[in-house]
Amino acid sequence: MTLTRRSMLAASAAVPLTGLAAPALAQTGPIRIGMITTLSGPGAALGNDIRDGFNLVVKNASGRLGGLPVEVVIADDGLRPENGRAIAERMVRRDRIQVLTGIVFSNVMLAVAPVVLPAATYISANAGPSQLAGEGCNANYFNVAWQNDNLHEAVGQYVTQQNKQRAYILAPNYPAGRDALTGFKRFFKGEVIAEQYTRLDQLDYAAELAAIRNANPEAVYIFLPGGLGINFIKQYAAAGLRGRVPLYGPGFSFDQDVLPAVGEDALGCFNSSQWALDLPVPANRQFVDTFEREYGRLPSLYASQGYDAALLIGSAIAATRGRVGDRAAFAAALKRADFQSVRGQFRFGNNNHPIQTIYMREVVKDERGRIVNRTIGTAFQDHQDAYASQCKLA
Amino acid sequence: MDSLLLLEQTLNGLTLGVMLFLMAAGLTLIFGVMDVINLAHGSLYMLGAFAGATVTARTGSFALGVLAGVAASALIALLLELTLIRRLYARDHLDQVLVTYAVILIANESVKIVWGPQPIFLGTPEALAGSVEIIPGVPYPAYRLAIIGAGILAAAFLWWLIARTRLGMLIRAGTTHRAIVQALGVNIQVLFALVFAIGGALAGLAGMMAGPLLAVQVGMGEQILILTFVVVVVGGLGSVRGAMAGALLVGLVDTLSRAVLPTVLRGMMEPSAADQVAANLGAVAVYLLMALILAIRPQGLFPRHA
Amino acid sequence: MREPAPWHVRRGWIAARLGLVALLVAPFVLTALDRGYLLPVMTRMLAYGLAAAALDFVLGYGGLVSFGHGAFLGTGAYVTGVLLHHAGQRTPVLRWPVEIGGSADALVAFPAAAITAGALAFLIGAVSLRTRGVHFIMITLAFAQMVYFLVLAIPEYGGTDGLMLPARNNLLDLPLDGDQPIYWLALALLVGFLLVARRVMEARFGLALRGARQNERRMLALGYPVYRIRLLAFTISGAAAGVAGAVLANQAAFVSPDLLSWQRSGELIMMVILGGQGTLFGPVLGAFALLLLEEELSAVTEHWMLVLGPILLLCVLFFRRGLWGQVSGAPAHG
Amino acid sequence: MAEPLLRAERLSKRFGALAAVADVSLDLVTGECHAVIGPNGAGKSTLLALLAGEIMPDSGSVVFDGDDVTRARPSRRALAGLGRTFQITQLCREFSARRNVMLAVQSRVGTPFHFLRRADSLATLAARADAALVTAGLAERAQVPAGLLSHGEQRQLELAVAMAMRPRALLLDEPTAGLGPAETAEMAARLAALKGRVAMLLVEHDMDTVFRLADRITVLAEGRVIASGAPEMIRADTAVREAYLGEVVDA
Repeated sequence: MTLTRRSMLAASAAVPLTGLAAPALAQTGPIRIGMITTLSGPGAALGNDIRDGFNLVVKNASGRLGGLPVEVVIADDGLRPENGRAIAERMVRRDRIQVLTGIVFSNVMLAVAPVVLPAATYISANAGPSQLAGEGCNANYFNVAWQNDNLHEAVGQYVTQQNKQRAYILAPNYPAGRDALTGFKRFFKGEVIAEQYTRLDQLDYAAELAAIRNANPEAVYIFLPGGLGINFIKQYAAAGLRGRVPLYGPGFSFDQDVLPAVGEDALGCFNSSQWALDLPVPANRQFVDTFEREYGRLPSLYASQGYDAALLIGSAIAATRGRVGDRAAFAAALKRADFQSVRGQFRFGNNNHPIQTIYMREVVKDERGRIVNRTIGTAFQDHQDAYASQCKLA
Repeated sequence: MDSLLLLEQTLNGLTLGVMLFLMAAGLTLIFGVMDVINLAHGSLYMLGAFAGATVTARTGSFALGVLAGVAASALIALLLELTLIRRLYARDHLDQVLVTYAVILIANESVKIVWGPQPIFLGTPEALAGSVEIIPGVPYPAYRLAIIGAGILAAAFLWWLIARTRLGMLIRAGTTHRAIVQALGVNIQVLFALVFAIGGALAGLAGMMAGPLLAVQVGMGEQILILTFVVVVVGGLGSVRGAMAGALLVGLVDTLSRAVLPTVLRGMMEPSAADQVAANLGAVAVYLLMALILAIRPQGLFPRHA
Repeated sequence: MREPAPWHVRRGWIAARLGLVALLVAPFVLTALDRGYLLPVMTRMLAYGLAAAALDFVLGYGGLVSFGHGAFLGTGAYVTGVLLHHAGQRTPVLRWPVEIGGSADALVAFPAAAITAGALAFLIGAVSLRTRGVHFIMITLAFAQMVYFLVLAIPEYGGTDGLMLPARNNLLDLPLDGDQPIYWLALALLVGFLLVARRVMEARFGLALRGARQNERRMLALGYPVYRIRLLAFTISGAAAGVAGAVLANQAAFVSPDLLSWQRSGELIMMVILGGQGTLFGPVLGAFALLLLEEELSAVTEHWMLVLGPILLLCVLFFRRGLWGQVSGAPAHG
Repeated sequence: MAEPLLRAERLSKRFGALAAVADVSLDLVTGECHAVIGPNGAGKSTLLALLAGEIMPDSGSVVFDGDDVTRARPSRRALAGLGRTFQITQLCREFSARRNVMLAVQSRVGTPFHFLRRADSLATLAARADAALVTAGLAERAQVPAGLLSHGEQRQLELAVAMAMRPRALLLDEPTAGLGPAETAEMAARLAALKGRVAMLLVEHDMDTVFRLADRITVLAEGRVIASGAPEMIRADTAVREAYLGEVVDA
């Protein structure tokens, strides 16, 4: 019951009451979109960026998505599945919200899915647990970011290409953490000398670092989102391991939510992402510019995902003229993915998960002295997740 | 597990032990002298860390941050004593639990309002950023060594304070013969307020030192508070020596069991399951230790004389 | 010859009956008003009311400040959840020393929840009750924390992610689906516990328990086995809290380790104190008030804890009788 | 002399450096009143606590009714028939006077593990409780919470509670503590009325009461027995006069 919640009415407040509303508007007032996300604790920065990315789209369109006024109702799950579930119940049952998004962490996602999916449509802007990509896929569940394994698969392949034989891999013990190391191992051909799982709220890695030094691997792979990564990378350097054993990770461990806090300790680390700050796509340039102008910081991949989620929802609202309650039609519209993703090419596979390009990036210092990622190549082209074949959706 | 790794894990256990000692020393003094159970001790730890982190961010000096953290926690502790805790001396322990629990709720929410829900990641101070080779080939983070050093200094200071000063004499007398202290005509209210402030200062120091290792965030106080309770119970309520012994014991058992258990369990199950079992059984080990000690010595390792 | 009931007792009974009537008509009224979504909230209130009354059994009447009742609540929920989980998976709960299968039957799950939580309370109580005062508070807290980590250590039951249940229990072959059946079950369990607990407190066992709170030395000198009386009360209380957990597991079709957390234990104490300790009805009222406060305040401000904290503080410092005391005019510890 | 009902053999108890009770032996035979006197801090209350089982001796033994109860818990000794009053009144302050007596009446009848039957529903037990209240002169105050009774009434209730459990031996820790002269006389009369019905080990400061009631007197000083015998003998004992009675005489 240490629940915190934030009702964000800012978006709706900006709606001018002009007569431009679509004539076929099924409901009175703005379309409400529920955003359950993580805004407190070590994962707070992730939810923060998803929210800001999403809101940026709404704000740029003066409180509208797909031409219709929307209200984004935001709640903090505190990275606790039980909280997420209670909020989802409230949003779906009491507030009768039919479109939801925002969940960061897969354990929260899995707890929320059975509550939301029978009654509403969910568009994931981050969490992509394997359970919802394979047999458990759902016509009303879309993931606009990735399936959990994807970015890890890319690094697994990259580390193999770098001819590293012995890898020490580490992730938090929750669904996405297990997916992460599964994904890495799927494409890593060398020997995994240790597969370490830590608590999702763990911030002190002294014991693991001692074990890493003792194991003396050729590569260390970490999936530690948000604050977890900040602490790990700093402690990795403090323990004298930086420069001795190269550190790899998915974009989650090395993006703009982490890099400013970590600083130079992250320089030279390689990581994967479906998006990058420097992607030469017009939509991306506009996104990065407006985001930086609006919030005074560089966007992270989470922000890009929140931004794309809003664009995707907007495209479906426009296509269905706001009839989000017609779930079949709304889902069909979502599946067309008729929007300009900041990643460039983007489409959904049969399981409503992306088929997309995954890039490799390196942490560098840019010309203004900021620690950022530079795209150095492509790991996968048109990559689809490993579970799609188990999904019965067409 | 080879001996070098064991040494390193032992040092890690000592770091945790030092933090726990700083917390437990204050808590046990407050209990010993005033017979008050203070759940909000974790909040003082958190507030010290936030105040210190803010000053560090403003001035760029970690040392100033530590000073600010200690001062802020001492001050808040003093305020707490003057406004609330003072009313509780004559009340039963249930009331003390509830009021200080309410203080936790208020402190957590206030911090959320002032600093936001996101954690602050405090960098290690420049001078202590690297590592020191404790044995050739085994580098160990300098900052952690500094924590252990600071803990030893704090323990020495406490020993001096309690064994060598008039205030310490009153504290010692207060934990065993409360009536005598009152009969001596000592201003008991001033003594209580001072003890509370000292406890707060120690908690603030612990919070600020933990900042760079963990994260300065809402709820950080409660995580350490419960372990601190175990330390205090194991050591014996009211005994600073007991707090020292209990803190080191709990710190070592916690860290070492977490370090050893995964390797033991890995042979039996898949890695994610083994790590889940190990991490949590490691935590259970501490409570088992407590149960064991209480079964043998119900009053803890260093009981007060009745 | 019975001691005549004082006015506040009669006033209390009137209030309790009115409350019962309100709870009996609530599902119909809420459905008629199209507020059916509130029913699950009310079911949770009833379950927490049961848990708080169970805590009051030892806290208010026995003077035993248990800071670990969340462990019993959570254990009841997990027992129910685990049985359902294995029933869904068609795998045994235990293979050794005896094979125990899963079960979706409420007549298995609820007693199992009560017995397991009661047994746990017996074990924790057996050690904790050898201590007094602050020791007791801290040790019950620590043991509850141990249970928390023990449950987290079992990979099959989801760890920190919690345990998703495939369905609710069946009662006499009827599934407890929908909002109403589980509401009625929760209400029946709560009323049943309150009626029995009221009687127990006037019976020899209850008087001995209450006497030991007021003066342990005198009770010992009279030959009362205070330790055994307290241990049994603690066990009963744990079992009842376990039943409350079983209701919660059914209501949410999800079991979270949060139920076992120390915050939950703290909230249960808060409910008892807000409602009025040593009154049984008070803690139920306290549970309703606290959950209502959460529901309403959290809709207004995300910082509702900043309201709750001072309320609790003022209650403890100045408002000792609790809500029930206001309703019935009775002092706490009647 | 018959086999004593209660016998303490060479009891010793130290608190840190202080020998509170040192090598004390004494006994109590059925029906007698045995007074224990001595200056403050002589170890009288500690001795009673040892006999009642509230604290455990470092050495020595306690035998009650032929059974070695040295390690037995207080509740077991009480159930065997060893009652006790306290120097500071020990009552259930929120319960009425009647309920306090009821608890005592019930303690040795059956077990407290009855859950559904009302405690005051057994007529025979209730009658016994009411009779005890009448004896104690508290019939009018039966429904008043014990904590609200006057100090004198509480002392009477304390005795009534101890007697209501029908003990065979009664440990009385300063029954007249804090009472005025009239109340003290009343208490002494009530104790005198009990003489013969229950064996009493009486710790008392009021010498009039002691010499009025005691069949035997044992004198403690600094934890040790310095004299023991018939009242006349104690009165005549020079060591006692110097150590203790002398002060009283001079005062």
